[in-house]
Order: sequence, then structure tokens, then C-alpha cells
Amino acid sequence: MFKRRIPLFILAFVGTLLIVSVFIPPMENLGEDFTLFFDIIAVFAFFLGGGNLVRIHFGKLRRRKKDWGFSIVTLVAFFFMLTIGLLKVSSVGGVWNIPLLGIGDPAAIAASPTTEGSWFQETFNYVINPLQSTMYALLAFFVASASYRAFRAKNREATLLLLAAFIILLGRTPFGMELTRWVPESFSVLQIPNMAIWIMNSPNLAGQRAILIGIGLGVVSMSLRLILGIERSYLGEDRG
Amino acid sequence: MGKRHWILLGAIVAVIIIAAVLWLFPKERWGTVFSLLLVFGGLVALLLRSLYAKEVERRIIFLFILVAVAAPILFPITFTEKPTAVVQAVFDKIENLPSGSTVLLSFDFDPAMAPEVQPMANAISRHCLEKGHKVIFMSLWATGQALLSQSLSDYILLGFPDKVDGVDYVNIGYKAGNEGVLNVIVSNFEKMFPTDVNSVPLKDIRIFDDIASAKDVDFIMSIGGGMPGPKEWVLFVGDPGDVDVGVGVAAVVAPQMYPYYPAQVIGILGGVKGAAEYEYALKDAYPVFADMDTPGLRMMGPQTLAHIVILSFIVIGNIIYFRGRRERKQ
Amino acid sequence: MKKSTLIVMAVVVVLFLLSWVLKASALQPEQGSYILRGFLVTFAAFLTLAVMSFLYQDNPFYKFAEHLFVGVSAAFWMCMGFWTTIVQNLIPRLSTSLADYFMVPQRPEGLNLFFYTPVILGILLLMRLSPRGGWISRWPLAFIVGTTAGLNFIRYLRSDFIKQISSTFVPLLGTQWEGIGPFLSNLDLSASGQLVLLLSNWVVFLGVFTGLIYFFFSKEHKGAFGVGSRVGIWILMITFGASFGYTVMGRISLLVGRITFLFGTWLELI
Amino acid sequence: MTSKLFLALLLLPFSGLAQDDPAGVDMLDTAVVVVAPPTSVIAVDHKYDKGERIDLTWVPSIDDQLVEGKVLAYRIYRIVNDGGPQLVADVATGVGPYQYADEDLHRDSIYSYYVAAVSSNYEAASTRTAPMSPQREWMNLDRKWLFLIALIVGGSVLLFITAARRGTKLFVRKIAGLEAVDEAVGRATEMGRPILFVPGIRDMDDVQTLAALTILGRVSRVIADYDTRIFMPTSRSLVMTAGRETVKAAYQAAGRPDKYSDDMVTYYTDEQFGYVAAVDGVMVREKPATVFLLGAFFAESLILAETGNYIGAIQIGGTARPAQLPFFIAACDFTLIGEELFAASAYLSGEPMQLGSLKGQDVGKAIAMIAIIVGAVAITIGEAWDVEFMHDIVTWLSGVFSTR
Repeated sequence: MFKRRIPLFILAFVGTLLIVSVFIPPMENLGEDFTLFFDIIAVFAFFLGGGNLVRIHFGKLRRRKKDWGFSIVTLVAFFFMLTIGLLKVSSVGGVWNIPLLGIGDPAAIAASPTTEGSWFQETFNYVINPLQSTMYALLAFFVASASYRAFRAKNREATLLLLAAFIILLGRTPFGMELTRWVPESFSVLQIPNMAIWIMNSPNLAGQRAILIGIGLGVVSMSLRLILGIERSYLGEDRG
Repeated sequence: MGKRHWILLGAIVAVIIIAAVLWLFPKERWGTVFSLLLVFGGLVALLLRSLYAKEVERRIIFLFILVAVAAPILFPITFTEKPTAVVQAVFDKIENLPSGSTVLLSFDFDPAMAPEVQPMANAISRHCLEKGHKVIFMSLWATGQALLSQSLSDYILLGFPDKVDGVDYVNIGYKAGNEGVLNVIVSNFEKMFPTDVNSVPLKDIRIFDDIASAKDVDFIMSIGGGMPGPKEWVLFVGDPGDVDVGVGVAAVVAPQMYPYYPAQVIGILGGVKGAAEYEYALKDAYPVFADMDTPGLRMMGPQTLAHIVILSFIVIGNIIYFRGRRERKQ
Repeated sequence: MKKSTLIVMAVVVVLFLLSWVLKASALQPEQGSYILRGFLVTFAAFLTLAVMSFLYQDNPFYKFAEHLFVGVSAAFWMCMGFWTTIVQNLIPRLSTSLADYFMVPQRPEGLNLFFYTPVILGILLLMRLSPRGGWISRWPLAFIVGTTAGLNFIRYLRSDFIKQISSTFVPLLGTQWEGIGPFLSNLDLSASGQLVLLLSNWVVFLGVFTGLIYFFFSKEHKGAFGVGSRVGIWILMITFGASFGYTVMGRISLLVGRITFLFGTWLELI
Repeated sequence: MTSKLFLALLLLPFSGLAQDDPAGVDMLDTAVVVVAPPTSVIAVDHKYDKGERIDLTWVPSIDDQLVEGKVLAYRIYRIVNDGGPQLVADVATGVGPYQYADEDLHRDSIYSYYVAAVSSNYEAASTRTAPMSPQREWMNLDRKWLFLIALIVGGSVLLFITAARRGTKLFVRKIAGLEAVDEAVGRATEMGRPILFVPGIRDMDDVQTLAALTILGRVSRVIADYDTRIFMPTSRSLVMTAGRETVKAAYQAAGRPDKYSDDMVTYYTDEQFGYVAAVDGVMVREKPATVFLLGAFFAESLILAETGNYIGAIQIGGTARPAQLPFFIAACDFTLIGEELFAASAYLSGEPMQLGSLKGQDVGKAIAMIAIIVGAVAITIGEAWDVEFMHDIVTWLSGVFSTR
């Protein structure tokens, strides 16, 4: 009952209400309020994420699992960031502000957490920013390596794909323009950059639209199944 | 010929090439020419090696792309750009709105996407402020607010010392809830954003005097590439609220935005090329921005060289593949 | 520990200190807290290189960077969520004294006790952390899933299905016929290039149609339907080719961004 | 004169100044610029809202139509419940349509309006509109087509699910990639090398992971028959549990539960790149003959597919994430593109819910195909031969398929 019926009821109720509020103007406010609830619960989900992280890494630490030393790094980093973020620690030109501990200007509590000089923002600039962007920059290397070792014109489909990719890659650089500058203006569509534009505007648009319609219908039918309680995999139950 | 002879021959050729370059080119071009020679010479060497020895270590490929990207950064190569129609559409939209219109710019990205989309965000912000539009800055990503604060203070506002917070622009920051945020602001800003980032109530902010919801904004530009991002703006604000939306997206998702163009989004800036085109259009139209920093345009040099290297890799890889296949057949 | 490991560690430490000193002295004339600044820039560069070292092989420096990132970013999202949403959107609706404490404006419509619902659901969500009460987190989960499903149902139907259909109503014949000569000789992307325009419209129309055929599973792909699905897959392949090209382009840009940081902010070579 | 005009424009927001303060008028210009008032001011209730908005339209002052710049703006005044007039807004002239939407009203108040044309120092008021209250509507009839389409698409999904549950046979076409599955497993058996199955990096709440597990069921049945080794590294502990169940069940069905071991399905780490490094390690060490990459993949798709290619394995990829599909197509031997992954899963499992949804979505696609043909043909005929009737069809269809 509490484990199954109530969640199913909550889901059906909220989902139906949000759909219906689109068609019934007086219910718009209710729809907005429920969306606000959702946004607030989303923050609790961040807390849950943090809590999970702490639990996992404390567990690793306690059981001295492989690489447990690095769990200390994670935990220290987590609590450090949490402290400076929640206390709004900032120092501008040697003046310290920790409004929640009564140090410095009490009005600083109203300041944005990402204001200039806040430690939170500095940690973002010098730790999160380089780390995250470099993680993704690694992919450039893997793309290069894959283009040398894996992207083969194995069959007609892959050949077509690579050809289109070729035109786009050339067309999106000034080099592509230089290559086909000799093509007369009245046949300008045959210049590589224009071919790239045409591919984006026509076949790409068509293909993406077909995919979009497919995925859109998939989302719609999935939402419906969820609301009607047919799909229960989110509860960790069997389907059907 | 033995191995030693090859090395000797290589050294002689190298000396001749170096001498030729030093003699033929002016001093300031040496870096560029040498780096180009290095990359293209390397490609030829790679082709030969792949043909005879087959195995090329992954790390050599890594090194290759590093050089191809790093060299043009150190020794810049610059190009001119011609804005494509999808980019020009955004530029024209901002240009043709009467001065004093309200534009909403949403920074929906994180550091991982920033190199691609930050240049467009900066250029469009400058364009709006220069044109005299009132700008509402916000973000659907927590990391976006941090980037937004940083770029407002470090780049965007530096050129506009007399713009007043709350009158000419306002930063309302981030709220959790992804598309949930959009679903509320499409009918009510104040409910979702009671204050701006500095806790100033929305009702005390002049910009919001006649802006009750996202529907009242004249133009919305979402800059991002993940979820939530431009797509959610179209689905949750642009379409239901009937507002003009433009998007600036990371290259990875740019192709997926085309089905919405031009009925649901008025224009698309795709990746660093889109940013470069916008920067070029901006510089072209406003002499004030002649000395503006143009990261997008600057990035096109390394970008071009890297594209050529990647294309060469695909060609070389396929040459090996087809040779191998023919051998296997025989 | 192996001797080589120690040597590598030592070299990294020395380089780090060297960079710190040099960077700090380079910043000295401009900024007040130059020692801290020097450290921060050096640390950012160190982290960048630590992540890049993964390309050589998995190593402790990379693991350090990865674990640091996980910890810091989890806390980052928590703090942002707390200050922006809990403090600004929730507290003024529940308590005037807390709102005053955090200096956020009170709601014009007053308190709204209805808003204890998300708090309760949120706390139930946190029950997931306890080994036994985990099942109760299904309630808030159901709320989250329900909201997403309810919001998505209409929005996807409208923007990704309905509107896409009417956007595909394209004319398949030109409007003004200007003769075969101008028709064939002006291959321009602009409105004057009628052949290209017409071709584009046909590609869009046929592309969407055959693409849908390819993803239609209720009929065997034989005969005319089979031809349609073949055309569909070709269009899809060109689409994926375009995506491919754009993805490669994007990945390169990210690397350019990082290297610009290393050469510019850190080494000041450019 | 222009500078004075400019001044007047600047002062415009400080309403009433031009009228009430004679000194101010003197300062600006002594000659009063008389303009005619706007006419036909109409206030109507805004349709399909919750009763908070009234829309105003008016015909601009004759002076505005004749001389550009004579009328500077239109001022909207509102009278609530017989009170005094309040200035609501200034509407600039010359740009947009002549209309204004007054929002945040109350249903129990009575409103009346008048609009005044404003010159540099004169205001000409129109007649007042009839008193009215904003109305609340219970149904947004603008969205009736949206409602109907939602009903049809949703209804057909439900209908087919029910039908499938009742045991109606639902036809799903053969998926080309699925035949490749058997072949690939066979090849691994011949070569005496293992199979690697990577189920993506998402958890069990992602449909793609579920589809991957369904296909795993098929793969492991073949494996159990041939007695080939399988490795399945996962990045979620729940996926590991489900994977173990699936493989175990296949071995039991083949009558050799003793051959099954928990080492076949293992959990590494939730971290994206940590997981990739681990899977790469497995690939290079074990040199599988066949690699399955099915499920939700992100940036790691490329790294995995590349390594698989490097060790010379036959690769079968499949994901519904459009951004990753190109890499699979270019680097794998077979790819289940987007929805094909779900179709394959439905085909294999024969589960009513999966089959029913698939068929329901097909109905949606059929609607799309028919509508596209009708719309395109109508617009083509309409534009080429200027047929009025065809224009009407297009307008109607666009109205049905609109974003309102």
C-alpha cells in the first residue's frame, strides 16, 4: 500500500494535473505551484547526491578499499566547498566577510554566492572550471585517434556518413572557401562552405526532424505509461 | 641504405628547408610557417609509416593533435568570416529591435562547453547593450551563474561603464528545477525569481516594470548545449508563449536544432564558427568594437588546422583499411 | 613506493613551487593578493595537466584531479541550490523571521503553508540515505517523475510532433517560372536560386517522409516501402555525417580553449 | 524644434506635466499642437484565460495617420469601479499594431478605458469604453486540436497495449541488426574468444538500459548454448544485479546452471571516465571477438568504439542518443539506430507494454506521414496554380498543427 499504491497515486495525480492545466485556464496557477514544488524537491535531490557521495566515500575509507586515499581527497574537497559556500565566505582586499558567523558586513548575506571575491566563486574559477573543461577537452584527442583508427568506410552507409562529415568539416573552416573559390558565383552552391550550409539546411534538417518526431512520440508514450501506472521501472519493479 | 643514412638524409633536408624558410619569409611569419611544415611533414611521415609499418601508437596521434592545435595558438593565423544566414538572422533581430527593447539572455552552460559558447554569449551581450536594449541575464545551470558573474565583471561590463544595474541590465541568476523553471516564468517571473542575484526584489527593478512574464520579453537568446538548454527554451517558452527565441549552441547539438529553424527558432549560432561569424558581423557594423577581443575569430586558426589533420587521419586510416582488405581478398 | 614514482612526485612538486613563485612575482605589481593569485593560477594549470596526463595512462595525478572534481562539484550544486531556490523561493513562503534573517523580500501574498509539501517530500527523499527507510523515498520520486511526465507529455507533443509536421508543408513546385535558362544557371543558396530551393524542399519533404518510413515498424520493408526506407537511411546517414562533423568541431574547440588557458593565463606566451 | 521634441519625449514618462503645469508648457512651446483623438476604442475580454486580462484596440488619431511624428504616443487610462482614471501605460506610436493588453485584473471589478493621443503638449482623449469585467473560461478552446491529437496518440498507445495484453498478435518487422547478433556470437565461438557486453552508463531508470538488458537475454541464451565466455562490466550496481539475473536465467534455461558464475557480470565504478578506463583495460587484456555497445552512451561511446576497433573485434552498437550515433555507425559493424533499439527489444521480449507502445507510436508516425503529404500537396497546388480551395486546406491544416 504505502510502497506501491501511494507513489502510483502521487504520480498519476501530479502528471494529470499538469496536463490538464494546459487546457483549463483557471488551473494554471496550480500547475505553476506544482512546478515550484518540483523545483524545490530538485534541490533536495542535490542534497541527496551530496549525502550519497559522503556515504560511499566514508564506506570506502572504513573498509580500506582500493584507492581509499583518494576518498579522503573527495571528502575534504566536498566539505571545504560546502563550508565556504554555505557560510558565504568572502574576502575582498583583505576584508573578511562571513555573515553567518557574524564576521564582517552582515548585509553580505544578501550578496550572490557567485559575487566577485567570494571564495566559492574563486574555487569555481580555479578548480571546477579547469577540471571540467579539461575532462571534455580530452575528447579532442580521442576523436583524433578514432578518426585514424576506427572511422572506416566499411559499407555504403558509413561511406555516405564520412562524405557528409568531410564536407561539413571542410566547409566550416576558411580553408574550404579557399579550395573552391574558383567556382563561379552563379554556381555558388557548389562551393564547399555553401554545400555545408545546404547539407545542414536540407538533408540534416529532414533527418533530424524524422528523428525528432520519433523521439517526441517516444517521450509522449513513455509519459503516458508512467502517468497511468503501466510503466513502473522507476520504482525498481518488474515491468508489465 | 641503412638507418643511419636515412637519418643523415633527413637532417640535410631539414636544414635545407629551415634555410629556405628563413630566407623566403619575413621574421614574423617564421613561427607560422614552421608549425605548418611540422604538421604537414608529420602527416606525410604518418602516411608512410602507416603504409609500411602499420602500427602507429595512440600516443603519437595524441601528440599530433596537440601540436596541430597549439602551434596556431602560439603563431596565430587569422581569417575573415562571412556570416551565414542562420547567424545573420540573430544579428538582424537584435539590430532591428527598437532601442530600449527587453532581451533575455540565458547562460545555460558549464565550463565544459564554455570555450565554444562563451564567445557568442559575450558578443551578443555587448551587441544588446551597445544597441541600448535592456538585458535580463539568467541561467538554468548552477555553473552557468558562476560563469555569468565572471564574464559580466571581467569582460562584458568593462566596455559599458555607464550602464546601471537594474536599469540597463539585471542578473537574476540561477534557479534549480530545469524545465520547471521555464514552465513558471512563461507566465510569471516574480514567482520563480523573487529577487535578482543581489537580493533586490524584482518589483524594485525598473526593467521589470512592464515585464511580468517571459511572454513580455521581446527576444530570448538561450546559449548552451546541454539539458536544460536551448531546446527546453523552445519547448517550454518559445512555443507556448509565442516569443521569438534565438539559440547559440555547442557544435555537438547544433544539427539537432535545425528542425526548429526558422519556425520555432529565428536563428542558430553553432559552435565556435557561429561565434566567429557573429563577432565578425558585430565588428563590421560597429566601429566601437574594432579593438574588441574576439576569441571566436582567434580560435578559427587552430580549428582549421585541426580539421585538416583530422580529415587527413580519416583518409590515411581508410587507405590502410582498403589496402588491408585487398590483401586479405587476394 | 617505487623509486620512479618518487622522482616524478618530486619533479611535479618542484615545478609547482617554481610556477607559484614566478607567477606570484609576475602578478605582484598589479594585484594585492598576489601570492594567493599565483597559487590559484598554478593550481588550475596543475589540474589541467593532471587531467591531460590520463592520455598517457591512468595515474595518481589523474585520480586526484577526478576525485577532487567529484567532491567540489557536488558541494557546488548543493550550495547553489540552497541559496537560490531554498532561501529565495521557499523560505519567504514559510517563515517571515527566517526571510528577514536571510534578507530576502517577503511574499506579497503572505505565507503559504501549502509549501510545506515539497519540504516534507524533500526530507522523504533524503530517507534514501538510510538503509531501512529507503522505500519511502518512492513518494517524492513519484512526484518528480510525475511532474516530468506531465510537463513533457504536452510540450513534446506540441513542439516535436505537431509543429514539426506543419513545418514540413513545403511547396514542391516553384512559384514563378522564369524559363529553363535562369532555372539551371543560377545555383545560388539565396531565394533567386530556384533549382536549389526546389531541390531543398524536395529533400526536406522526402527526407522527413522516408525517415519516418525507416522508423515505422508495423510493416515489412519490401517493395515501395523498402525503397522508401532505403532513401530514409541515406538521408539519416547524411544527417549523422553532419552531426559527426559538428561534434569533431566542438571537441577541438574545447581543446583550443584549454591550451589557450595554458599558454595565455598561465605561461603568458600569447 | 527637433531638440524640443526630444525634450518633450524625455519628459513624457512624467505624465501630466504637459497638462497640469502651465509653466512647463511655456518652457516647451507656446504653440499648442492640437491632435485629434483616437477613435473606435474597443475593450474585449482576453479569450481563454483565468479572467485577468482585457485587450484594447483602437484606430489611431487621424493626425497620426497623416503626419508622422505629430502624435508622440498613446496613453491608456483605466477606470476601476467608478473611481478616477489611472494612467496604465504609454504605447509608442509608429511601431507596432495599435493595441494594449491590460493584465493582472480582477474578475469582480468593473473596468472602463479611454485612450488619449499625445502630442508634444496636448492630449486628446477618446470616448470611454463600456464598463466590463474580465471573464474566466473553463476550457481553452484554442487548444482543442492539441487536445484531440493528444487523445488520438495517447489513445492508440493504450489501445495497443491492452490488445497485446489480451493476447492479440502484433506484428513488428524484422530488425536487420538482430540477425547480426547471432552471427557475431557464432564468430566468437568459432574463434574461442570471449564476448564483451557494455550496457551503457545509465541506471535502470533509463529505457535504453532496459532495452539493452532485453537484448542481453537473447545474447546470453546463445552463449549458454555454445558455451562461450561473456564479460559484462557495468557502471551501476543495480544494472549489475539485473544483468546477473538475466545471464543466470539463460544458463538455467539451457540446462547448465553450473557453468554460470557471478564473475561474468561485474561492477566497476559510477565515474564516467573511470569506467571507460576499466572497460578499455578489459578489452585490451581479454581481446574479445565480439563487442556489444548497447544502451545509453555519452562521450565515452567514441573511446570504447575506438578501442574495440583497435583489438579487431566485431562491434554491434546501439543507442537512442542522436549525438553518439554517428560514432557508432562509423566505428561499429552494425548499429541499432535510435528507436530500432527499442523495437529490437520489443521484438525479442514480446512484452505487451513494449509492443503496444511501439505500435501506438507507429500510429503517430502514420498520422505525421499522411499530414505531411496532404499539406505539401495542397501547398504545392495552391501556390503553383493559385487555387483558393487549396489555400484554405493549408490554412486549416496549419491551424490544426500549430503550437498554440
